[in-house]
Order: sequence, then C-alpha cells, then structure tokens
Amino acid sequence: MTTHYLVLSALLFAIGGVGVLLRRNAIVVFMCVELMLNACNLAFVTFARQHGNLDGQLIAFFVMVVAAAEVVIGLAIIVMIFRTRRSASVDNANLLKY
Amino acid sequence: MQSPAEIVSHAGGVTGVSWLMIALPLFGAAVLLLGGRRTNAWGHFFGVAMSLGAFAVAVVTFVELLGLQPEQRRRDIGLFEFIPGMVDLGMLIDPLSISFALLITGVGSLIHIYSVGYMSHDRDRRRFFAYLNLFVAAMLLLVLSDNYIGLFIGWEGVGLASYLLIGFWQHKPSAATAAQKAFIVNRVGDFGLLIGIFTIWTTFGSLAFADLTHEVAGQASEGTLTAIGLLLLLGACGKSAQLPLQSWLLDAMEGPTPVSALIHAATMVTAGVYLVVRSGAFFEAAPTAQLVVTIVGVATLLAGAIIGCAKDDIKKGLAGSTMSQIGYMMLGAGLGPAGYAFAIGHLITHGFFKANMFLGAGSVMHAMNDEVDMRRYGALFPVMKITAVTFIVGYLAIIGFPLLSGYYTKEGIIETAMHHNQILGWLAVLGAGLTGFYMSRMVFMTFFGKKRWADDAHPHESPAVMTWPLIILAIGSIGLGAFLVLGNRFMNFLSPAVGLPQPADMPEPHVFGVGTAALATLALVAAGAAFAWFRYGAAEVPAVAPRASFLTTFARRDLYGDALNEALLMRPGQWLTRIAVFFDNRGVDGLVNGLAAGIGGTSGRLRRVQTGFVRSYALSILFGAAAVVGALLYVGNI
Amino acid sequence: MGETITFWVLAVVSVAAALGLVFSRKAVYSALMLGVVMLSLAVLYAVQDAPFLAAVQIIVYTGAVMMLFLFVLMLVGVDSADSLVETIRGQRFWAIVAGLGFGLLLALAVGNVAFSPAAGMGRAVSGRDGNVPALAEEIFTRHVFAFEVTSALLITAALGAMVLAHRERVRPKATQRDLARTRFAGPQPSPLPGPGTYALHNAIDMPALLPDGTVAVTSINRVLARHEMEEGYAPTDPEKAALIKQVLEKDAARDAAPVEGDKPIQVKDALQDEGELRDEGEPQAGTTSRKENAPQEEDGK
Amino acid sequence: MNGGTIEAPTIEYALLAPMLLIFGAAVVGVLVEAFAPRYLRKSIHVPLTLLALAGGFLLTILQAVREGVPTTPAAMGAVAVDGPALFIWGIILVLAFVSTLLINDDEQFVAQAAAVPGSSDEEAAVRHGYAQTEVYPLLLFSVGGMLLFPAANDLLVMFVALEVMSLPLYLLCGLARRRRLLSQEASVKYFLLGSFSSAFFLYGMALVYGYAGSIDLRAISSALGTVAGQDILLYVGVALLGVGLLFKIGAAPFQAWKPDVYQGAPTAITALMASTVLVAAFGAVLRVFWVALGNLDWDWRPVMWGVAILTMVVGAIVAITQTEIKRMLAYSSIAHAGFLLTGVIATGGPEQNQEALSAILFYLVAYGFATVGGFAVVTMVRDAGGEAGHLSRWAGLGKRAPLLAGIFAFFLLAFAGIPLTSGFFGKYAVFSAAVAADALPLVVVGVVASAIAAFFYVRVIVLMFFSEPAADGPSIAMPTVGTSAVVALAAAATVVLGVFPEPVLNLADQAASALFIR
Repeated sequence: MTTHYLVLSALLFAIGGVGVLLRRNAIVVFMCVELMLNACNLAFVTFARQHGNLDGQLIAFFVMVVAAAEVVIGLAIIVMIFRTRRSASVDNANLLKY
Repeated sequence: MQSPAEIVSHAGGVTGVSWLMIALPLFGAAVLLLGGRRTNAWGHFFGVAMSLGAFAVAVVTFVELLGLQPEQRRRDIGLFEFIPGMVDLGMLIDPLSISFALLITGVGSLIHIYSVGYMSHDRDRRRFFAYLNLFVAAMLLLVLSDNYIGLFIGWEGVGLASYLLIGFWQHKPSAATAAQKAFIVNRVGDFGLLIGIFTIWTTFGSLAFADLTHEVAGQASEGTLTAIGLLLLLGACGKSAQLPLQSWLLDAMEGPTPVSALIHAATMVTAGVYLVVRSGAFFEAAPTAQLVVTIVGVATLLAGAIIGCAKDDIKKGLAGSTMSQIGYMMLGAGLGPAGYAFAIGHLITHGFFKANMFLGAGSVMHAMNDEVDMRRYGALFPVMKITAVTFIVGYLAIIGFPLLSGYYTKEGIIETAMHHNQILGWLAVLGAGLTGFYMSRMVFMTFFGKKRWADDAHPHESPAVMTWPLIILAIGSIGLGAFLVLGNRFMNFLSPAVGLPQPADMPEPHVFGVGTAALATLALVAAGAAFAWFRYGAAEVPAVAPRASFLTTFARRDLYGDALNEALLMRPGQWLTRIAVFFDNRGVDGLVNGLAAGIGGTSGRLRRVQTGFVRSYALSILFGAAAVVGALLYVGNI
Repeated sequence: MGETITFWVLAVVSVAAALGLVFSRKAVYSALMLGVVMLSLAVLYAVQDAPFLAAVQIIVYTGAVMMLFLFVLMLVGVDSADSLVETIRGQRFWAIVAGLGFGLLLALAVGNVAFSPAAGMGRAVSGRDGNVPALAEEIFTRHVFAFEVTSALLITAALGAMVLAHRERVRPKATQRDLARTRFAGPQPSPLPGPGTYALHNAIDMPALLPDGTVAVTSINRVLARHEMEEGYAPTDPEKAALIKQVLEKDAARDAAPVEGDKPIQVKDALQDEGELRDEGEPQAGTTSRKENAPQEEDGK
Repeated sequence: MNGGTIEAPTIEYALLAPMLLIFGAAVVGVLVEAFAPRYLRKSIHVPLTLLALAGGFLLTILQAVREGVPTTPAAMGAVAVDGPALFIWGIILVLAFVSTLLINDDEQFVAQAAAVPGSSDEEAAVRHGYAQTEVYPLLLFSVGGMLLFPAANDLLVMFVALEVMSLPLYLLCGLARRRRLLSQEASVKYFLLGSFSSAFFLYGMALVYGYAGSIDLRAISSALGTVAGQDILLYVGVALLGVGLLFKIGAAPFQAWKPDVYQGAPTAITALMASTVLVAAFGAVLRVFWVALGNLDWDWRPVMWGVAILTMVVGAIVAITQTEIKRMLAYSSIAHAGFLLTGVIATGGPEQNQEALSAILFYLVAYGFATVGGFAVVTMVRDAGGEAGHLSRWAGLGKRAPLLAGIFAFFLLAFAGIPLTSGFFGKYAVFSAAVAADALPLVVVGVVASAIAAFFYVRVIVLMFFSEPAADGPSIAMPTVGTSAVVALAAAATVVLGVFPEPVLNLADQAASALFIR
C-alpha cells in the first residue's frame, strides 16, 4: 500500500507543479502550490506509517501551520498587486525582465 | 617561512617606525594629488616637509644602526603578509639600503628645496611636488624592500614617476615623446627583470633577500644563475641607461632640471647598480654574468664619455656624463665584493656632485632664459659666482681631481678593475681621460671665454633657495669621498650586507692612494683638460656648431644610438609587428573578437531567456529540478 | 481490503479533482476542486492512522485556508474568468513536457522502491494514550523549538497582512452628511470616474495618466489642445504642456506633408509616438496591460 | 500508563541566546507597532533593532570566547550551535546591523503599503509623513530565521527556519517607496517562486525521511548505506532538497528570480538579501551536504559540479549585457554563488573540509561587506524618480562625485577579486581549496568566469571615470548618517580584509576547525 500512496502523492505533486506553470491567475497558481504541499503531507503521513514513527505526522502538522502562514502572506501580496493593477494575472507583472 | 639568515628581532626603537620613511612622501603625494587646487598655496612646502621628514627618519635609523655591532646591523621589518608564505612585504634595513636611503632623502630634500625656487613660476608646481614625493616614496620602497616583489613595485613606481616628470611639460611635444620613449625603453628592461624574478621564484621558491644567500644561490646550476644574472642585468640596463638601453636618458633631459638632477643623475638611474649589488649572491656564483656586467659597464662608460664630448646642450652633456659615470659604477659592481664598496661609494659621491652640477646647470639656464646651448654661454663666471664656484667644485670632483670626492671613489674602481683585468682597467683609465676633456670643455664654454649670449639675456645669480642646496652639495662633493674611502671605512660599513672581499681581489693599498693607474689617470685627465682649454678656453668658440668630422658627428648623434635602435630593433620590430598584426587580425583577433562577440551574443540571447514571466521562471525551476534528479540518479547508477 | 477500496476511490477522486483544479476555467471551481482534494487527503490520513492530522486537515486547511482563498477570490472578483489561452510561446508545451517528465520520474522512483510491509503506528503510540497525546508529547519535547519558532511565522503573517492590506485613515471618515454636502455644494456635480481608469480628473482637456504617473499620449484631445495652445491656456504642469506641444508639432508636421489624403491619427501611430516619447528603459505599464487585454477579449466571446 | 505526564524538554537558553534575543526584540517591535503612537514608533524601532542586532553579536562573541564551541546539539537536538554556525551568526548579525543602518534611510520605504501607487491616498500618506515602520520587526523576524537556518540540526527546523527567513522578505520586497509597480512585482515573483521551491524542498525532505526514517541530520548520515534497496528514495530526495537550497542561493538553473527581485526590491532590502540571505543559505547548504550527506559526496559532487559551472557561467555572461546597475549586481551575485559552490564541492575529509569551510566563511564575509557597500552607493545616486538605475546614467559619475565613484569602483574591484581587495583573498582561498580537492577543471572555469566578470565590473568603472557626464545626470543624494556609515564601514572592511586578511582568516580557520557537529 505504501507504494500506492506514494505514487498518488507524486502525481498530485506533479499536477500541482504543472498547474503553477499553466495558470495565470495568481490565486490559482498559489492553490497549485498548496496542492504540492498537500502532496508532501501525504508522503509524510505514509512514510510515518511505513516507519512506524510519529515524525512524519508531526512534520505534516508543522507543514500545515507553515502553509497557513504562507497563505496569509501570499494572499496579502496578491491582494496588494491586484489593487494596483486591477488584475490578478501573474503574466501582467512582467516589467522586470531581461 | 623562517629565513635562514639571522634576523635580529627588533624590540622597538626607531627602526619600528622606519616605514614612515616611505609613508611620509607617499602621504605627501596623496595629499597633493587628491587635494587638488586647494593645496596650491602650501603644497610645495608640504612636499618639502614630507621629504625632510623622511630624511630625518633615515638619519635617525642610520644613527641607531651605527650604534649596533656590525654583524647585527641588519633588520627585517615585516610590514605585512600579503599571501601568507608567498608574498610578504617588509623592509630590510642594512648598511646597503640605509646608504641609499640617506642619499635619496638627503639629495632628494635638497632638490625639493631647490625646486621651490626653480618652479616658482610654474602654474602646476603643486603637481610637480606631488610627483617628486611620489618618486621619493617609490625609490625608497625600491631600496628598502626586503624582497624582489617590493623592489619591483618600487621599480615600476619610479618608472611611473619618471614618466610623469619627464613629460611634466606636456605642452612640449618633445617632452611628451621623450617621456614615452623613456617609458617604452624601460619596459624592455622591466621585462627582463620580471622574467628574472620569476626565474628566481621557480628556482629557489622565495623572493626574500634573506632567503637568497650565497649558500642558497650556490645550489642552483651555473646556467640558471647566469640566466638570472643576465635577466637582472637587462633590467638594470634599462633603468640605469646602460648599453644597449641607453637611448632614453639623453631625451629625458626634456624634463625640468631638478628632475634631471634627482632622477636622471642622482638616484633612479643608479637603481640598476643597486640591483646588481643586492643580487650579488647570484652574480658572484655566475662569473659569466659578472663578466658581462663589467663589459657593459666599460662600454657604457666610454660611450657616455664620447657622447659627452660632442654635446653642445649643457644638460645633454651632463646626461652623457651620467651614463659614463654609471658605467663606472656598473663596472665596479661587476667586480664582486672588492668593487661593491667603490661602486656604491662612487654612486653616493656622484649623487652629490652630479646633482650639484645639474642644479648648477639649471641655475645657469634659469639665468639665461632657459637657453641650453653652451655655445650661447661664455664668461658667466663673474655674473653668477656661487653657481660657478659650486659647479667647478663638482667638475673637479668628477674628473677626479686629487683629494676631492670623485678621485677616491673612481680611482678605487679603476684600480680594482686594473687588478682584476688589465684591459678593463686601461679602458677605464681612457674613460677618465675623456671625462677630463668633456667636463673641462663644459666648464670653459660656460663660465669662461667670451660672451656669446643672446641679445635679450640678462644673467643674474639665482635666489638663495636655489644656491644653498648648491653649496651644501658642493661641500659633499669635496669631502665625502675621502671620508668614505680612507681607511676602508665604507667597505667595512657595507660588509655585513654585501660581504668582505678576498684579500687577493684587493689592489695593494698605496700611500695617499697614488699608484701606477692613478698616475696614468691623472696624466690623461690633465691632458684632456689641457686639450679642452686650447680648444674651448683659449680659442674662439663659434656660436653655431661647425661642420665636424665623422667622429664628432658620430658622437653628436649619440653614437647613432637611435639609428642603431631603429635599424636593429625598430625596423625588424615593425616587420614583426606587421606580421603579428596580420596574424593578429586574421587569427588572434579573429579568435578574441569572435570570443568576445560570442560571449556578448550568448549573453544577449541568454538575457532574453529572462522573459519577466514568473511562469517561465517556474518552468526553468521545474526543468532544473528534473535535470538535477535525473543527474543524481544517473550518477548514483540507479 | 477496506483500505484498498477507500484508497482507490479517493485516489481517483483526488487526482481528478487536482486535474480539475488545474484545468477549470473559473477560479472558484479551482478552489472547490482543491477543497475536494484536501478532504480526500484528510480521509486518507485517517485511514493511515493519523486521526489528528485528518482533523487538522479539515479544520485548518479546508476550513480556514480554503476559506481564506475563497474570501480573496471574492475580493478580487469571482467572475474574473482566467483565460486558458496561452500567451507565452511554448509555455504550455514545455510545461506539460516537464510536468509529465517530472511526474513520471517521481512516480517511477517511488513506485520502484520495494517497501517492506508498513510498520504501522502501533509501536509509536503504544504506551501513550493514543495518537494525539503521542503527537503532543513529540511536539512539546523533541520538537518544541520548531514549535516555538512557528510562532514567529504566525506573527509575521499577521503583521504582513496588516502591512499590505490595512489602510489607515489620514482624515476622518466622511459621513453621509459630508458626502451629501460635497456632492451638492462642491465644485464637481458630476460623478467621479469609475475604478480602473487611472484618471485623477475627468475633464476632457486633461490627458489621462498611466499607472506609473506619466501622461498617456493617446488621451490628449487634439482639438482642445490645439485650441489651448493657440489661445495661450497651456496647462500649468510644464511636463504636460511640453507633451501637448510635442504632439501638436508632430501633427503639424504630418499635416504639412499629407500622404494619401487627410489621414486621421490612428491608435497605432499614437502608440508609436508614445514609445518614442518615453525613456527606453522605463517600464511601459500601459502597453503591457494593453497587450494583456487582447486575449481576454477574445476569450470573453 | 500514566500518559498525562510529559517530561519537560531541556533547552539551552544560553546557547540560543543570540537568536532568542532577536526574536524577542521582534516581538517587542510588534508590540511597539501596536501600542506606541505613530510619531514615536520609528525612534523606538531603530535603536531597538540596532541594539538587538548588536546585542546578538555580542552574545555570539561571548558564547564563542567564554564557553567555547559546544559539541552537542542544543534544544533537544533541534539546533546545532557549532563553530561554523557561530561564525555565520556573527557575519549575519554584523551585516544585518549594517543593512539596518541603510534601511533607516527615510527615502527607502513606502509611506503606506496598502495605498494604491499614485493614488490620492498615497499622496496623503506621504504628506502626513507616514512610514511603514513594520519594516523593523519584519527585518528582525527574518534575521532570526537566518540565524536558525544554518544552525538547524534537523530538516524540520530547517524548513521552518527557511520560511521564517523568507516570509518577511517576501513582504519587505514589496515596500519600495518609488517604482512601486516594480517593487510589488518583485514581491509577487519572489513569493510565488519561493513557495514553489520550498514545496520541492519539502518533497525532498519527505523522501529523505522515507529513506532514513528520521529527519535528524545525524540520523540521516548514519542511515546512509544501512538501508538497502531504497537508494532511489534517497537520491530523489537529496536532489529535491538540493533544489530548494540552491534556489535560495540563486544557483543556476534556479537563479531566475534573483535579477528581478534584486532590481525591484527596495535597495536596502536588496543589500540585506544579497549579503545575509546568501550567508545563511550557504550555511544551510554546507550543513545539509556535509553533515547529513557527507558520506554520499561521490554521488552529489558531480551534480554540484554541473550546477557550479552553470551558475558561474550564466552569472558572468549574462551580466555583460545588463544595463541596470542593480540587475548587474544581481547577476554578479549569481556568479559569486557559483564561486562559493566550488568551495562547497571542495569539502571532503575533515582536513579538506576545514580548509574549504574556512575559505567559504571568509569569502562570505568579504562578499557580504562589499555587496552591502555597493548597494549603499546605489541608493545615493538618484534621479528625479528615485534611484538612477540605468547604467547610462552613471556615465561620468567619477567627475561629479569622485569619492563616491571611487569607493564604488573599489567595491567593484573587490567583486572582481583584484589583489589588495577583500575579494581577492576570498577567491584565492576558495579556489585553492578546490584545487586541493582535485577540482582543477572547476577552478579553471571559475577563473575564466572571473575574467569575464571582471570585464563588466571594469566596464562600469570605465563608464564612471572616462565618459562624459550626461548634462542632466543624476544627483548625488546627500547621504544620511546611516548611509554614509554603511559606505564607510563596508569600504573599510573591504580594505582591511584585502590588506590585512590574517585575523579574519585565522578566525574563519578557527571556526572551521571546530567543524559542524556531525
């Protein structure tokens, strides 16, 4: 079973990664990052059971806390840029280049 | 790296602050150059003060050194380690370096003082003093460094200062050209020196003088030592205007006269002699290199004398004479420990009387509206007595008039050379005779005979700020030689640094220093002087140089030195450059330009990858991650 | 067996939901899809002997984080349908290539490992009162420092949200009364421009400003500008005056040499003018947003 | 069993004092934000921040001097305060102190971040002299994270520290006073890419945990070779961990964020990021790759070779065509990350490790100071619209402000690694360590890249001193006390490290000789 869970987590991670590359709405991009973090958590929990120690679950718990903080900051930044540009598209922000 | 030589740990004292010797003039240069016009009002005094300060430190250091036992008169002062174990900068205070330091700061200070008067009408006087200070600092670094790196830095520093000072009057095209010439010719020598230093480093693994003792040098093969010696000699030839790199010195007289006195007579041009003496360990172990040194010395002393005979420009005449006298020193330096003391002694006395004469010449020029042609002088003795008397003292010293400075030191070189090798000795005697002729010619044409002044010339004595240095230098020209040579005082003083000669190498001492060679020299000098009197003292001197014999033309044209350079170096050089340029354009340049264009193009293209879209960046991260994972799996053989 | 069934059901659901997150056009749908994934994962946690995490996943992630997402989505505007037309050349292709490659690499890597049967959480929680106390003990002993440091993270988050989102009033909030008074007694009876137009004024003689504060050349009214210049009512702002003058001169030059009849000024020309007038290195916010608008319009059909 | 009692954890407060002081000061800073009146805030924050940083530095020194270097991890094995960590703490605290002086400048930060750029709200905020004083506690939180990051003894703490360090930076990047569009864009980009990369770090962590069954660095190290049949987990995990870490140091191909973020962020924050973050991230890289994965070096080293070469080459080459000064410095920072990676590659056995480690530590000091100084100069060259970033505006600066241009030229020479500047010894030490570790080809690439890099540094110098100044060239802002102190300090450090490197070299050597707790 462990392998199944891991493959699932790998798939979710990869889908999240692709989503970051494909979506232009900053909020959706950020959701994809969250999906990646969730995939990580699944791997942690799976490994925790595999090894029979609690570290994995513990890390997953910490990741949730960290992710929550990150979400707050991230959404604040996105709101900030939306206010200025009236657009949440990440492609709009490309004054800095070359 | 603990040096094998005994290092006396210094427990404070003045030697602890002897770095001030270099630091003070350097500070002066920095203040004057960075301070800009704000320092115009007091800059020259500041420069003089810095130079005098360095002199004071040198004197105190010297006195302290004298207070020690002779074998302890050697102090290594580590200033700082640059690359640990590889490049350290430090100062070596020993009899040899302190002698130089005293000469440089002493004569240098006098010339600084003189320049206050001489340059008083120049708008850029501050800049001039900045360069002078820079020169003094670099020269002191050259002689006080305890390794070849520091020496080389100082060497380049004096080269730079010399370049700046020769070209000081940039508005004169001749000055600019002369400065460039000096710079380029010196590059040839510096190249040799640099390769020499590299060779020393690869052979012995150290560049500190303390590590490069006679024993250490003896371990290398003679071929290597000869190569090192010849390479160092090439460097010395460049800086000291020895054949075949002599041609820049005469042109260098385009610089202001104090520069000629300080740099191109008293101090910088003697750096080559210092280098040869300092590197004695290599030369003494390589007789071939030593022989070449003596040959170069003799050839130059004759060439310089011949040039001096034909010049009508007073400064160029003196420049020829400088070449010639440095030839003597080089000859002495090539004779091993027996000659070192005389070479350095002559260097010091020469520093005095030649500076004296240059400054005298400057004083004359000052009086004659910057006229340099001796054919326009004559009968200046009554008008400017102090200048004339001091000049004549210098003159008597240089021709070796008995009991004056030059007599003792030059005679020492000639006799040691005679003892070493008869041919060298007699050629040196011949050179002395020529000296007697051309120097007398100079004095007679300038101070005696009839007035041949330009119509608007109103000669007058120079101000006290210029004459006092002359007087002090003249006193040195009189007494210094006897002080140094009698009783081998200087030789004994120097011996901890350069070693004592074998008794067999020494000529027999004479009562009052009169031997066969000396008698011959005196006779020839007298003949030369007499001949000069008949030609230029008693007879009428034409105001325009007459057409002359082949020999005179030969001498007037600097022995065709420039033509020779042109034929031997410039033409082939130009061919070489043309070929090189061809290949350069086609091959190297193509390569370099191609490379540059390639890098630039790559850069431009890579730059476009940075599209500004955050999603592209994320893509690159994902690709990178995949690549790193793949690579690690590949490396891990999975 | 029960676990296998649960897994396969939830695996399919979560992968489908994840794909839906990536490919649904509306951001709200994406958010809901993410919620589905999170709930599925919560169940999977529970199945894998992690009841505490399952609860936290639902409470914190689905309950708090997702709500925050939705909240911001509402703030930004739920109807801002995200265009699926790719604007960066090659991005979609390479993204899918890289994603597939990376996903395959990961899946193959973890799929190829031969695991021994899972040890299960029995040993870890034995001797303690179940999962939650065991976790608590871990958190407050071995990992207490990490736990404490996360507080810094939370404070930072709060502070950050304050900095970026909280606007302090410079002057007291206008009451209904104040508003009415300004509306009727003030100098401007007409309504102010709506949001998103970047205009500080709505008078026709005032050129519009771009987001970076420079004048939008296209918005200069030629007729009025010419009139102003002729009558000597140039704007007081010297920069604007210079710009207007420049535009007029350019017009004059064009009028002087008419090509194929009297050509009206077209947007394209004006854009070029703008490019010339601006500093090359300056960011061109205006043009960027214009470029961006094109596909969206296309998409809106 | 009585499950209700938990044995209280032991935490070595003395060992962790510098970090705790910083976090404590940050919390106090938040309270100041909450309770102090607006007009007082800045005058409380600045001394508070500076005192906290200086106090942290003093505590670090005290720790190193009085109690020596501990050999066991602290706080229940979460934090390893060892020799290199103490040295890195010292660097970070000093550089953060210097950067704070720069941040102190009024002109750097937005009056009110929530106000839309160019709006009347913003105007009003500026008129009322508002200032976003939250910058200071955010800075302190970030510095606390930086201290924890290289000292983390397990991956969880490292991950948390990474976030503690990064989150405030994401915010700070968006707070520039001028060119706010660029600044906000930098913030968004940094945030999205940063969280993207930390997801990779986390997944790598998960896989390594799956392999070793623990996240303790030492446990991972001892698990290497004992776990059979699961190497693939380890390799993929290590690679992904590496991605997260390499992103933070800006190694290619994860460098894309650096130029954009460095350009857009307020220059004072750029200075902070370019110096302290790099230091902290390198500390973490060294710890992970030496403590946990030291026995795997035959496997990760070739990959690191590739990354180092790519980083040096990309950094040096792309910098050539840059026209923006901050962007150019960002690429230069990328190239320097590459040079430092050669040092990381040079770690090996204990003796080799000491040499490489001390080389890296010295390099970080040297580069940190030069870079803070360089950015400080950038803040002083201003146009009407803020800093004059475009290189063409710098033409002839040497004639307008010879001293400033001279100092900047000096920093550039230090970047280029010219002898008698600090950069020379840094490069020399790192490259010689790499040569000793048989990485000669890498050093050759490094030297070539340095040569290319020297080209664009010198190009700027030539531009400043040998070009005619533009008629309407930028003005040189009258520096505040803080800014001039930063410039003077950085210049002095660059000179002293270039001329008398001995003491710092010895110190770095001493710190390195204690090695990481393994």
